[in-house]
Amino acid sequence: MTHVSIQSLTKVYPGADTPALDNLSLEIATGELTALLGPSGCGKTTTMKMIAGLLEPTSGDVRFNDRSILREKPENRGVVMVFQNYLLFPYMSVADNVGFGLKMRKTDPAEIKRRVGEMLDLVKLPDLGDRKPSALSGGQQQRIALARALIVQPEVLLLDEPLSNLDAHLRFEMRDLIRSLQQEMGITTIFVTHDQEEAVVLADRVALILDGQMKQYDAANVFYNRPVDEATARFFGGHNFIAGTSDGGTFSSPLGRLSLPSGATKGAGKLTFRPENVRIGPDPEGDNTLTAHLVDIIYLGTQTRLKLRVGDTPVEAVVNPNDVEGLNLGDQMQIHLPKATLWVIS
Amino acid sequence: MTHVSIQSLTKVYPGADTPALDNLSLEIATGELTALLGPSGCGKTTTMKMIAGLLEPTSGDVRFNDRSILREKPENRGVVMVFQNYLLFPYMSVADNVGFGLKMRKTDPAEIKRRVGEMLDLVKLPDLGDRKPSALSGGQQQRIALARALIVQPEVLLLDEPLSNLDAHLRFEMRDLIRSLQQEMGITTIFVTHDQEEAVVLADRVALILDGQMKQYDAANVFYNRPVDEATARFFGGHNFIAGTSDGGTFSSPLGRLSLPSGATKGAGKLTFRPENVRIGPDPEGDNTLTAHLVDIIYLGTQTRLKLRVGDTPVEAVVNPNDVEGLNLGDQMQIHLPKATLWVIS
Amino acid sequence: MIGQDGLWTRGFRYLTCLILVVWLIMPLIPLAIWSFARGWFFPDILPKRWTTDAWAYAVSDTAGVLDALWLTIGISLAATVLSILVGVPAGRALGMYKFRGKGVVELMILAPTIVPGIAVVLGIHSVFISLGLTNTVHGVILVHLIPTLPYMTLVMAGIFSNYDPAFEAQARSLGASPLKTFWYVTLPAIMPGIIVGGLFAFLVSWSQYILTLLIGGGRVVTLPLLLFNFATSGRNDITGAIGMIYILPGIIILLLTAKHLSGRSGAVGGFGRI
Amino acid sequence: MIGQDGLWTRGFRYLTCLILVVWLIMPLIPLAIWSFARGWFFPDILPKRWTTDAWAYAVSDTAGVLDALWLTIGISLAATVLSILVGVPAGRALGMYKFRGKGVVELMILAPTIVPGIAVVLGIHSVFISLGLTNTVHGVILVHLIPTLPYMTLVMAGIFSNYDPAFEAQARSLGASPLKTFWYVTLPAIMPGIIVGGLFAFLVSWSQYILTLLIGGGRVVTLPLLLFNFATSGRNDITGAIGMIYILPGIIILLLTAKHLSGRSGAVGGFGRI
Repeated sequence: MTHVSIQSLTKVYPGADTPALDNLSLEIATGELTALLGPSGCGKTTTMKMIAGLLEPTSGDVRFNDRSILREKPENRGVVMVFQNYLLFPYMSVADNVGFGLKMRKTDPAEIKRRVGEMLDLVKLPDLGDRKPSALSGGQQQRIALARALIVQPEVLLLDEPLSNLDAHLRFEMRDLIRSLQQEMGITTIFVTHDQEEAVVLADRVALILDGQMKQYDAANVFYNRPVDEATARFFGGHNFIAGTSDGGTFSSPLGRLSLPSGATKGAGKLTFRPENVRIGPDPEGDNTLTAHLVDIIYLGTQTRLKLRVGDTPVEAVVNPNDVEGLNLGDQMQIHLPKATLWVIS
Repeated sequence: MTHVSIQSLTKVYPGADTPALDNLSLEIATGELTALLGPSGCGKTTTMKMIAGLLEPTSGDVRFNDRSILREKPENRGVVMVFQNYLLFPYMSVADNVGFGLKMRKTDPAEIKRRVGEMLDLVKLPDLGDRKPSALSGGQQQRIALARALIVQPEVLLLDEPLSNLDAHLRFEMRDLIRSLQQEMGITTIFVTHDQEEAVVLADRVALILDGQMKQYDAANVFYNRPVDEATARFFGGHNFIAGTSDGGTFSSPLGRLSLPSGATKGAGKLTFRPENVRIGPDPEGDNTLTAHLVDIIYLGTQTRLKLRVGDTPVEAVVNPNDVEGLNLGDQMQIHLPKATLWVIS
Repeated sequence: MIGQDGLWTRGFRYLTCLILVVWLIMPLIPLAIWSFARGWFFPDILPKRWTTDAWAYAVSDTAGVLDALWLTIGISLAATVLSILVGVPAGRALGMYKFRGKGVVELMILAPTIVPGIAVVLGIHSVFISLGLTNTVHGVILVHLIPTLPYMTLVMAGIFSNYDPAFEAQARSLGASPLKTFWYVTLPAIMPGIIVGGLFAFLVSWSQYILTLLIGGGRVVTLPLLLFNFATSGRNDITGAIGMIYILPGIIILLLTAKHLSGRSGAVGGFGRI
Repeated sequence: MIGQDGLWTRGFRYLTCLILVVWLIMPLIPLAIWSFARGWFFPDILPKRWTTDAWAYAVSDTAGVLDALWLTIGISLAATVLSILVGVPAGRALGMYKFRGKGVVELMILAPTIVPGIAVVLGIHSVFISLGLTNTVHGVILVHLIPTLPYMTLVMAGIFSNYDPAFEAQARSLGASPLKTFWYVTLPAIMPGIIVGGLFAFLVSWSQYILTLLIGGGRVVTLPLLLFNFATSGRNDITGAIGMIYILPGIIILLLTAKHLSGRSGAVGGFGRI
């Protein structure tokens, strides 16, 4: 049961001009599963290593339950890190790998054997204890790496891109396994990833880090519907940004006057809406109907991406292929932007 | 202007029990862009190499405009293959790479220079002629590899996974470039890929090869809406297969009686519909409304995957996240399956 | 590439391999025959009479072969152990870290493998005189380090350049102290390199002739010196017997390491890296 | 790993590197001093008087140093060219293809690098007598192939194991004949390996002492033989001068290949592979 507090954490590598991580502050509640999301080189792995004790911060603090851990050696922090490439010790059996942490803690061999057996059951690989890691598939290796980390019941678990080496099918299996074990054991868990889908699928809360600075820290779906700025929205695949003025109820722009949901920001700003939320046909509520020209159709199999033009303003939409059968380039069509899906960035 | 005819092409590697490619026949019309799609090891690269003359078939024939080319040496076939890893000659400049094919044909150096310049313009890299390939980005390297292949004006162009090494942004650029050049020059083009999206996005027609045998050869969207069998549908991400009986107009199954579009297969079979085509709410046409229980919600960011249960039958749906806000596990809900999106596999 | 590498081209390549093997294994056969021959003269294919006299002499006290054997083993073992002690940390620094002047250091380490040993030993001779190391076993061991140390260092640099230190970070993160991390994680990972590199360092020391002769001043008589003496005195039979004893460790080590070598364990990978 | 590899551990590793360098470069300095010294005796740090007499003698006709130099260059060049001609196709077969018995072939090729040369040459001596190759330059060149051939083959096997034959397929597909493919695609790709492997093969041949002495029977006097004669006759000054000439190609080649070596071009990669 560990609350993790990251306070103004900064890392400047020797000889570097700009900090790899600039003044990151983050509160992670007990038992929560948090993603550090950002493009490669944004400082997220640096953060992980500082928490694990593999790298010393330039300034700032990391506190577990209000106790600073920066002076503790890596082996005494109660933090276990699972690396992206699993790093199973190749010359030990799977069981010896899983039991490694307990052996280092001088646990009784019979006790180690029992708990390794339990752990292998938990990750659903009960019969593989005698194998060598090289005889396992990628998905199995990752589950063993997870078992090896969880067996020591760490206060904080760190995962480096936990789903990125797995194919689509295994991703969901692994996601379910990580979530269930982490919740069962109540371990505060932080993982880093560059893949917004990985973050969204796995995490309770997501911290987006761009250029060494935290942009937004929120539940996953908020990033899609209420991004703090354009860079954040673009990182999550946003395409439509229309400059104009909001009076709180309507938004005036080259698209005309559009009704906003209640509570919208007032003043000059940018209207944004997700391509997936652009609907074909007139608005049943009557307000936000637009007339668009079809500029390009990109057929993607399960989805179709439409490049539209409303007056001179480009608008992108993603729709079900069946909804646009028979449409041709240059066609004029009605679209609507459901009021609830609009968002104004100030 | 070359019509490619692949006739009962078979390859058994020495010492192998099963053929790597079993009796493949395929007619590719002049100037068409065809994808050979299949999982790794399905025999698609074997096919490419046999067309290019880098591998000898065990039996069968490859004919260009009704002339067998199997006895021609690779350099005389009029086929150019672009490999997946581009294979630019590292110790030659970009211009020398592009001009390599002409040099081998003893073209006049001034003429080579002129045509290399034209070709670099065409792939929109006019200023890179003096660089070494290692100084180029992945996307640039691929465009140079394409230029090097097209400059000799081959009868047939072979591409090995042309989009797979590119990130999402470059894929669309490259797709547009390949399509426009290939159509302009009227070169019959065949590419192989294991990625259904790559096949669908780029090809006029797709040949799906599973276990060394061709399953279906059709325009891309047909694979989604009218797959020939369950394996084909699953390869394209299909999840819903419900056994029952069709009388041509309705399908009787554990889901009840559902209206079929006209022309549906009769008799015992499997009803299939894509997860993306399952809609929330009652059917406006009235026929195909079902009552479902929500078993699991997987939030994927831009889409939400629902695991439903209609009676005892599991059904998967993929919907817009905004459409299912407020729904909880165990809720009962109405869904409908639009008649036009149903398909019966005999 | 089957279309291109025709049967003829492939055949030619295999033929060159065959020539190579014949060329390299052939010399060892007459040596074995000689050791059992009583007179064997051109143009006979095989000796007319066979005997074990040469072997009896070789293992007798008079010949001094056994003394030389134990001395050679001792010197080679000492040189090997010293090479491992210096070569492992030096190889780690070279293989894993980038530092200013690394290129120069690498060049210096390569030097003795390129500059002929005879030139090197002439220079070191006067230094050893002033240190009182000439004509002693200690001096011979030290001078043997000139060829063995670079070898061991290069092998270990190769091992460490393929070694992922994240394994050590992982062990620390799982609760291992630095010492336990070395024992349970680092050592098993580099052990194949230490074994194969050590065996080869042993052989390199075992093969030294000129270094031993010049620094030992004829007082430190190792097996190759004894062998050379018999060879130049024309006693082909005894030369054959001593020769067989002399090549024995090489053959044993070759067979022992064959698995590692053909398994491409990278244990001999030092030269590949620097 | 900064948390783990503390300053002390790092420092220790750099120290071992430093020891190594001093150990290896030190021997060459007295050699250079001697060649200019007129009398230089313990415990003087430097000679009392300087002279170029030794150099004048070394380049004079009487000494035979220049004759030996040209002979050595000729023998080493011939051994190098022959090694390249056999080593390139053999290396391609070993590096690129799997075939039955490959492991055995690799073992055989490694043998002469492990079995001491002195044992090998004793065996081959009788074969060469019957072929009339003893005491001839041809015989010396052939026997030098025993150490150079495996070296060249291993280097080329390393090159070819990293070589993607798909480049050749690509060239064929673009309209190149097999001959043009070799010339424009294969040769440029393996050229660094041929150059570096060839330079090293040259040096290996250049350093041979025992093989030359026993097969040449004292009639083929190469530079190392001459050097050894002067060294054992106590003429330290002339030994110094000849020694400087003798190590010159090694130094030149070391500097020439330094870029390749520290660029990890894999040119010396043969040992890493097999």
